[in-house]
Amino acid sequence: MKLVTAVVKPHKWEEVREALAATGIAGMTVTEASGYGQQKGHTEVYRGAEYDVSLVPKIRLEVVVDDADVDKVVSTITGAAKTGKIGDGKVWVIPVESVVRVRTGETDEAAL
Amino acid sequence: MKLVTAVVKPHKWEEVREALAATGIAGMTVTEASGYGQQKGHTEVYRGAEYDVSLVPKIRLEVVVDDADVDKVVSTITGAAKTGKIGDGKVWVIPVESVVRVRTGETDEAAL
Amino acid sequence: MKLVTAVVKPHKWEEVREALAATGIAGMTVTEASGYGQQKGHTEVYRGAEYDVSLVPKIRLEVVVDDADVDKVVSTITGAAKTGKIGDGKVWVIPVESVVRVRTGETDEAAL
Amino acid sequence: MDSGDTAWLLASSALVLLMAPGLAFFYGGMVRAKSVLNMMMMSFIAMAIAPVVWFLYAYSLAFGDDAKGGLVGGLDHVGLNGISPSTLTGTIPTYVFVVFQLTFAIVTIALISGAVADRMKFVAWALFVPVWMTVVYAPVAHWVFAFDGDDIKGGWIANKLGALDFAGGTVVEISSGASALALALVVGKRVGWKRDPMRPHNLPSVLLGAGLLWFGWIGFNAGSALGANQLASLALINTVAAGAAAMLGWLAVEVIRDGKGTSFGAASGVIAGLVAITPSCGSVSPMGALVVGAVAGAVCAFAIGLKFKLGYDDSLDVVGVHLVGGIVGTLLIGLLASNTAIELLGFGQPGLFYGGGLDQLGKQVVAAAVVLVYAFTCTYVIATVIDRLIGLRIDEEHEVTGIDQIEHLETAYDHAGSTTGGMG
Amino acid sequence: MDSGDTAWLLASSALVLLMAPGLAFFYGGMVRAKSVLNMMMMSFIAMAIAPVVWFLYAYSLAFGDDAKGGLVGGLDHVGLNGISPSTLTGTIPTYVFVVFQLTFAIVTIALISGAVADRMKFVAWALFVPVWMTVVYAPVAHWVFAFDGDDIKGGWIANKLGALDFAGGTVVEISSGASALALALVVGKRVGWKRDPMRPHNLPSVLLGAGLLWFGWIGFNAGSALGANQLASLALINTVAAGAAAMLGWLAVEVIRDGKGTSFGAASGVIAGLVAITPSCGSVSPMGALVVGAVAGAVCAFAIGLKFKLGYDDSLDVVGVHLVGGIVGTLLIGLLASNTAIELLGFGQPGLFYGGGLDQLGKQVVAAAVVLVYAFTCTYVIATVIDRLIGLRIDEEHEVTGIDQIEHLETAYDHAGSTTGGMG
Amino acid sequence: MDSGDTAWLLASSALVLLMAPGLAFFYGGMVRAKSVLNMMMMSFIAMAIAPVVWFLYAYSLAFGDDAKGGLVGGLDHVGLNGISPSTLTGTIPTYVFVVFQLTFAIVTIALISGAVADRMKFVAWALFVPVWMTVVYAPVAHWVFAFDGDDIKGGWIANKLGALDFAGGTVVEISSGASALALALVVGKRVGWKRDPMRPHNLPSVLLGAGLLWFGWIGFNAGSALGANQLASLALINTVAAGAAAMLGWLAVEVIRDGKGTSFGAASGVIAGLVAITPSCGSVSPMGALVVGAVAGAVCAFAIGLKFKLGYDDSLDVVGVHLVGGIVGTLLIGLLASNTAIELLGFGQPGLFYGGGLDQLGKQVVAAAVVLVYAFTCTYVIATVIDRLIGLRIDEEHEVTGIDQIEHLETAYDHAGSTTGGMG
Ligand SMILES: Nc1ncnc2c1ncn2[C@@H]1O[C@H](COP(=O)(O)OP(=O)(O)O)[C@@H](O)[C@H]1O
Ligand SMILES: Nc1ncnc2c1ncn2[C@@H]1O[C@H](COP(=O)(O)OP(=O)(O)O)[C@@H](O)[C@H]1O
Ligand SMILES: Nc1ncnc2c1ncn2[C@@H]1O[C@H](COP(=O)(O)OP(=O)(O)O)[C@@H](O)[C@H]1O
Repeated sequence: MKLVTAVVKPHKWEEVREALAATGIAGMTVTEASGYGQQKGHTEVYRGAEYDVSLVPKIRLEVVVDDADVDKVVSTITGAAKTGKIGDGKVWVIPVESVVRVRTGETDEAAL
Repeated sequence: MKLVTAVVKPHKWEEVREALAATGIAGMTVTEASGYGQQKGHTEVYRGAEYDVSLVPKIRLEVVVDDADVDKVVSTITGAAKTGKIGDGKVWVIPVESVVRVRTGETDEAAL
Repeated sequence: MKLVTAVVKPHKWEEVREALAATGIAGMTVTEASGYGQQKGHTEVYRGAEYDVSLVPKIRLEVVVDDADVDKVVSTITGAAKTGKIGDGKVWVIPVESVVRVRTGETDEAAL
Repeated sequence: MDSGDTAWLLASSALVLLMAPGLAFFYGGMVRAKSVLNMMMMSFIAMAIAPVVWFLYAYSLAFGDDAKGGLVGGLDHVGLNGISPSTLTGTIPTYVFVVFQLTFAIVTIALISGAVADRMKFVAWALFVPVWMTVVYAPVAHWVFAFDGDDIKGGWIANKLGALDFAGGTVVEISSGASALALALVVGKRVGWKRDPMRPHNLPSVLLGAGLLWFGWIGFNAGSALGANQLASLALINTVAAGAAAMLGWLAVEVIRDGKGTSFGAASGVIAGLVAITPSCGSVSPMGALVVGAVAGAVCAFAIGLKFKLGYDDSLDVVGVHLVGGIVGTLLIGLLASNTAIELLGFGQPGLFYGGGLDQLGKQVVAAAVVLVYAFTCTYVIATVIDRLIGLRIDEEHEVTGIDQIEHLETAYDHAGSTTGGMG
Repeated sequence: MDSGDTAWLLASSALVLLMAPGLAFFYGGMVRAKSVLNMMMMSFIAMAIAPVVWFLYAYSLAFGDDAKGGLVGGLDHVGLNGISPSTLTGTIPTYVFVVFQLTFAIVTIALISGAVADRMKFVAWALFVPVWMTVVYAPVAHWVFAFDGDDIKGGWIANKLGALDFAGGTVVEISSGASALALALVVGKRVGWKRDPMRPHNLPSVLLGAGLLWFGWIGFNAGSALGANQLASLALINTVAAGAAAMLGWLAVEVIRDGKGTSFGAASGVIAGLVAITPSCGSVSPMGALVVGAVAGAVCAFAIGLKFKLGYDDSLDVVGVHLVGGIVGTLLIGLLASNTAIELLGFGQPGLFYGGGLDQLGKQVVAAAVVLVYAFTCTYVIATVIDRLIGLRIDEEHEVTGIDQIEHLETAYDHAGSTTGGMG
Repeated sequence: MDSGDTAWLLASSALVLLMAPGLAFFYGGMVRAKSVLNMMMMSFIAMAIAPVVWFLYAYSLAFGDDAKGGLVGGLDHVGLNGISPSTLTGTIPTYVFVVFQLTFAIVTIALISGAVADRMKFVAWALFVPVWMTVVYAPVAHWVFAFDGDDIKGGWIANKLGALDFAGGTVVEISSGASALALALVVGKRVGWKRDPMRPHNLPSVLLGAGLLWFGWIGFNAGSALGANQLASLALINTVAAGAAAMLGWLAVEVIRDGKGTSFGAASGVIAGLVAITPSCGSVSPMGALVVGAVAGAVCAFAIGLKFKLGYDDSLDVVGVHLVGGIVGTLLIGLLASNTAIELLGFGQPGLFYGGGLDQLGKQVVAAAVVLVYAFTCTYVIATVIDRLIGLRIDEEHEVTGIDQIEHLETAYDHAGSTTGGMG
């Protein structure tokens, strides 16, 4: 199995979730994150002094999938998250050695 | 070494932490996360319009461990986090190539 | 490529970001996390009853890098995050099989 | 001068002044975290601009000796000319009266801002405020609040038509509600409207805001008696009765429709009731006030649904609560005005249910209709002109990012790392 | 009618009305983020139901001409029958008196809700409110607050027994505290009680709430003089003195016991002192008020520990603060009532320390005991009956999830992505 | 006794009392989430300690019969000795006057705390409060607020010098501002000052706090007329005018300098205007008040930049707003005091622009200068002594961790898991 991690724009995340659901992806884990990259943050003023907020809000999602589903999942995410503007985010794939479903103790494929 | 990532129910996390401590796990990193899966979220009403909050709160924890400890850690977590109800969460294991302890520069096993 | 994950003290994170930028690291993803380890949390009092807040605030950052840059990145982070006091944090490296840049569909090295 | 009456009006002025920050908190909690500052600033800037305009000339337009046909006051009090600490209005110093009336203007303008949450250029709003106050508020206040005196002529609704509006159901509620509708139409919908829930980011703020508004409203209504007298006591009890009954009315609708009552509904219900009792608190009995409140609460709970059907984005339901609630309260006077209250007031007729016939109701309808149409039309024109001149809206992309960052170079909260204790 | 007295009572009514939202904020900050809305709604629904009940009949039960033996008022004022804007109570319009007294009822009921945070069915609470008000509040208010007049008979504690309770130490504090205990016992403990800290989710709200309560309490106590007079001035200074001394008393206990003083302790201390001075603010000197406050603050700081020993989950310490504080204040009158104050009041005896002997203390004990037992018993029965009928509690699982989602279909906050600026 | 005047002063006392919690919220929102509780506690402990000190002896030092040369009051009213509910001050009960004046002391002390946010030992602050009140506040209040009576002598500034300070520009604003500067200098800079932005963690709190302060300030200024009279009406209208104009003045500076106006600037501007009108609200016309406000708003917007140039960490800009604003308002009296107002006051001369020459201005300069120097010097000494004795600051590491955890064993918020709804 693989762990697909994606960092996307917050207002795109709903679409990503729906697209994944459509392809039958049963679950995922989501965290609020902040991104740093080519997309610049914004500038705030406090007592007349400007300072940069270098980070931009992102949604980070993790999906553990069968090897077979990796490409489908990656392309689904990239498809749904794309706006074409800088800051759309990244998706990366990592090998997973084993997975367990806490409730049942089922492992690997069965745990997803 | 391996990275054990677990997603569990918030009110179970204290027990998980204690169980791990009991087995001598020195440390871990915790993040607040939201989960999506078979466990459904809840419905809220706003101005008479219903909408689904598809995500459920979860605690996500990461533990880097020696290869030898992996099974113990995984079973400890699953044991402590289990309620038997849908939404208990997942635990997955990923290979880690190296670890460094920032304070001392110690690496690998010594860094844990 | 590799995924370098680092857990550092909040007030050190700015320096880490600047140090990485200096070495030409284009981007990273940051999440607020809580750490548990040798560094103890603090004690609070509520209605006269003491209770321990076992967790300490940390910043968790993820950087996907070329294999070639791994050592540089790891040493840069450890260098910038170090205070020498307990709780400075950890850095670990994980293999990444592929990366995609959502905006362009570029993959791997080109996606960073 | 009566020191007791003056004491109450001093206190009432403070109470109504607090309504603007209260409203800012009430509205601020309703929007998303990325636009709460702008939402609050729309009320605060009204607190800054309105006093200057009011003292310079708007007070004179509203309460100066009638210039022509009961339509607008003259310029005799420009710059508060001719008024000194020793000048009296009834039994209180005129300066207190000037401030008390000013606070009404502030609240009225601030109310409108709820219709254009998250998306209006701040400079456009800052321009809208003085213009609207001059073109809409001052004249309408003259029509309704300026009564003929021995040596001074007032407005047509108060004196010629003889409609009853004790504390501003037309001037404050209908005019702000109708203007909110016009402004919302010209400004247009928020990005993602109907698609995203855009739910309140902080409901406790909404509830506290509602509480502060109810508190201030006691000065608003009971202060409108311009003294610590019998009429004030009637306005007081009716204000409490209507707010309470309206909360029940609104929650009842929710329980029946959604199964449970929401905190947002409770807060909105109170306001709906206070809106409806504003014109009628001087002319109905406490039992009548319970009816006014219950009706207003239930009606407004449905009215806020209109925007989805008719397709205008009145973001915080100024129309559903203030326009509709204002109409309900203004018209119900025609049915529920009690003989005792009318006697005490010294003018007007009892309502239909008190044997007064349809006469008063007719006058109420005219007053409500004229103010509605006038406010809507003027605001529509003002907004369109400002749009042509400098544009009313921020960019779509900026709106998605959050108006606070763009228009105020700030973000409301910075709780980084502060909640860790929570998991321990 | 005296316009000055009326002005002060109008202002006082507004001040005490604000106490309910203030309490909602105070209590709301104390619970976990998942149940803050329900906590606040319990106060708000009291603001909605109590006025209706009060105007319809409860006012009459409390202040109508005595029906029998000083136990309860008659039905002569049902529907506020026989009261018009021109009716007076002392030097103020009766409508103002009706509202002022109503606000006391609202606060008293809202106080009870703190004992059952996070777990009580909202419909059960909404049913409890009117029943409790009818069975407990109205009669007790009659006993203590209804004084004999020329043509009207009042309650037994005020007129026959002659216990002193200026602003409601028995009616408000002891009755709410004793009822809170009964309700907490019947409802049962929260899931995870004693295991989880369940610490306040927003302490700044608690502090602001305490500030709003102190502010409102000035109307509560000084307004109870029913005029802007000497007695009001005494109540005012004592209210400030006791709140201050109690904060010091509570913090002193914390510093000695825990090493530091907490903000939660400061907020709780103020309230403890205000509770204790409520009955006594009209009968002690400012120096006496400092003593009352200091004692109350210190005693209550310990009293809140009781629940852990005795094992009842009075979630927000209504018992430790209001029942205990109310008893402290009511009894201390027997020791500290000063000659000057007693003279001014025109009845009662000076306290033991002022050479008045034990006479007054005895009366205070009787009043406190009777009200405590009556409120506790009635509430226990009412709660048990409601539990049988519709159940008092939500499911355990729902409680863990959070009552806001379940009972109000809402969650309080949505700060998604709003704090990013923080890390920059 | 006049019941109307008493009613207004009772209400004013409540209003000013609310300013301390309002300030706590205003200041609390400005600091980082890790030190909000300590920030609020510095105001709350002032509410606890000041009343005790005031009633025990400080009131006597301020308003007792002059002891020597108009420098300090005697001890005749120690323990409020010689004052009973029937004692009058002018037309109101003395107890009310005592409390009203006390609330000024509370606010003044609380203001100082803004200069030492995030880093001062709480015990050191708790020690500073009573000492400062005794050494600085009480005497200065005597100089400025204690007027000669038939059988009582007052302070030198009020009676000998004849400077005009209606509600405390010197006593409250200049003394708190100068003391804040001294304290900030002795305590030293925060860790990371100038490096980290240390931006406000909750701006909506700051805005609500500003609203509550404006509300309370009406009691502060109009209450200083000690009655519901013509002077109160003048103070009322000027207070509203100056707050509004100052918000515009401050925002104008921001718009010109930064391109946009911030919500923090709006809140700060209001306060700057209220500060400046505090001394002058009884001696300028409403048009003059607009000028006072506009000038104060613009000047203070620049003044807050000073600390970065001069290198002292006056964390929440007490110097830039209160010292500078207080000076602006005190001196402008010398230019803008109007003939009508002066007549009404019954003493002082009209300002330069009203043909009164430079005479009054000179007196204003002397009063401002003497109070500034006296407050600064005494505070510097007091702070240095306390530092020697017990140390003023917490450890650097603790400061980085957050003072709330260290000094109060609490953290302000626990929103764990409460915002999930947000993403849905
Ligand atoms: N090397 C990296 N490692 C991890 N996350 C990254 C990396 N580079 C970018 N990101 C994440 O992707 C987001 C978008 O990247 P950015 O360079 O801003 O735009 P784009 O991906 O469109 O070129 C960033 O905000 C950050 O969260
Ligand atoms: N494929 C997945 N990848 C990552 N996390 C997952 C995945 N499936 C489920 N999860 C996480 O596990 C949690 C529990 O899963 P769920 O299907 O709801 O219940 P259960 O694990 O008991 O079958 C989810 O809320 C989510 O956080
Ligand atoms: N085994 C582990 N797996 C994941 N994260 C860890 C592990 N051990 C420690 N950490 C993270 O590193 C942080 C610092 O570790 P700690 O033991 O407190 O200090 P140090 O690293 O200086 O020895 C912890 O707060 C936690 O976030």
